[in-house]
Amino acid sequence: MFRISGSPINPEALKTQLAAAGAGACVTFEGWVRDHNEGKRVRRLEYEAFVSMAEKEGACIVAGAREKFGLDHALCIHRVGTLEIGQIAVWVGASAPHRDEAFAACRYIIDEVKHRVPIWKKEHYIDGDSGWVHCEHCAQPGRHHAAETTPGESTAAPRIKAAP
Amino acid sequence: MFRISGSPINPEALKTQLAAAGAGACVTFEGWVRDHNEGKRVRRLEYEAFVSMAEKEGACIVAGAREKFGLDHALCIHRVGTLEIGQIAVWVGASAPHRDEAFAACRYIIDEVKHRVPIWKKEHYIDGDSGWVHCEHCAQPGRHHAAETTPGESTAAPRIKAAP
Amino acid sequence: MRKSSNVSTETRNIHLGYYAVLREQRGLSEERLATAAATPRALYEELRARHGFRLGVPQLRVVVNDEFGSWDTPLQEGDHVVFIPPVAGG
Amino acid sequence: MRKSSNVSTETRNIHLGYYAVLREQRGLSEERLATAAATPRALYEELRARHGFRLGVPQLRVVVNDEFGSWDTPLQEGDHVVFIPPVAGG
Repeated sequence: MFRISGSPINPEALKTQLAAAGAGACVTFEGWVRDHNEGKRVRRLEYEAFVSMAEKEGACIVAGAREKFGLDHALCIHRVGTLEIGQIAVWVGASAPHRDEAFAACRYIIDEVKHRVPIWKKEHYIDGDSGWVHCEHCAQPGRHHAAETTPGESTAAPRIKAAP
Repeated sequence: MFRISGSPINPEALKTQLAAAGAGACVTFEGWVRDHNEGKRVRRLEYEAFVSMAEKEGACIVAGAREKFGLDHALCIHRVGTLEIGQIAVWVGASAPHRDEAFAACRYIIDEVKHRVPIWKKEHYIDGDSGWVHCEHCAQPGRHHAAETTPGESTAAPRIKAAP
Repeated sequence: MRKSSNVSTETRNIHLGYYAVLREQRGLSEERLATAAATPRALYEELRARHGFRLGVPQLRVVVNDEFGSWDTPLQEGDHVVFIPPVAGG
Repeated sequence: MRKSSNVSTETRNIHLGYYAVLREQRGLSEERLATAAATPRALYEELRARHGFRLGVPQLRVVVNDEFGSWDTPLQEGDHVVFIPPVAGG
């Protein structure tokens, strides 16, 4: 199951949905809003989603992971809206009989979500600047790219100067 | 930080200890008591630890992981005592600026804990049988072994027949 | 099947959705547009020329009626089209 | 430094701790023992012969005074010794 959420993510409530008597391992990933990126100090993030497509693509990724890794359960929730430092932007959880599969599936889901699901984030910096975070590779269907934007890639991102 | 606990593990309380303004990723692993192992139906598990050594070895693993992976925080708590199906036997959490390190560290910690920390588990089966779970490889210092016991290995485990 | 010589002169009403940097550069989230563009590629180039979008086709994907589509599939009357800038969830 | 010919005839008081399968096979968690065994290896073989432990030295590690130790380091009066069966946390 994959869902876009406009309200704060509640990890404990989500994790109870992963319970299964046959599951021996549960791995979760949380993406937190960090106070810096590529050397710039971040004040907050804004997430925007093309909700119908995001939920369709996300559901496909999660169902694919369940099948591929033989999971008991898997879930992913992604926030939209304005998030402050320390808030949870995305939560992924996977339960499986053994930990190999739970780790691999959790990693697979967050990687695929970051690459394929139509969600965008805009960083607002302490200095008043802001910018959409992306890398050009992401736009190529089926192509994988580095886990995080790199300085070289980020120069392609349009920077919108905030009003003084 | 590593700790042996005789009482139930509270993941949410632990996870708050991983918070850091510079952390963008948090990965947790929970080991759950599973209702089966190697084709046998499990009723419950008993965990036993050599507490002073376990906490010393565990602290060494967690501190090593923090250093090795550049983590913001890392924690591991392991239960002892009798656990029922679905209960949390071990909890690992790691926070880091990026997810590569958080995933790798969380996996590293649970692998090392399973290999090196003096904790033992005894499975009690539905059929009344019971047995200590281990594999011979674990006894070799510095040697790694498969994530889970395998049927071939388990035959080395003494089986103690329960009183009728 | 329509001949392409005809397609290029027809006008279709297309529903456009904009997200992220394209939404900001366009200044709105959605619009209806009558266009002679026969394909998503032609439509994007038309919009790019008009609004100064900085992203090029190789950096985008296109969604037509809630399915990822190809740039050269003919557009149909009433299609809902969204150009997808590079994503960055998580 | 003691000569090994002397070591083998000395008797030391050793504090032993037992865990898991060894605890069950011994039937207790700890004991004090006066032994002529000069090393952890000799001590384990003595205990194994007496109690029928099924695990052999290659399957065990030894802890002396809360440090992983070597099997052939001479034991000292009052040492706390624990033989560590193969572990299985998690």
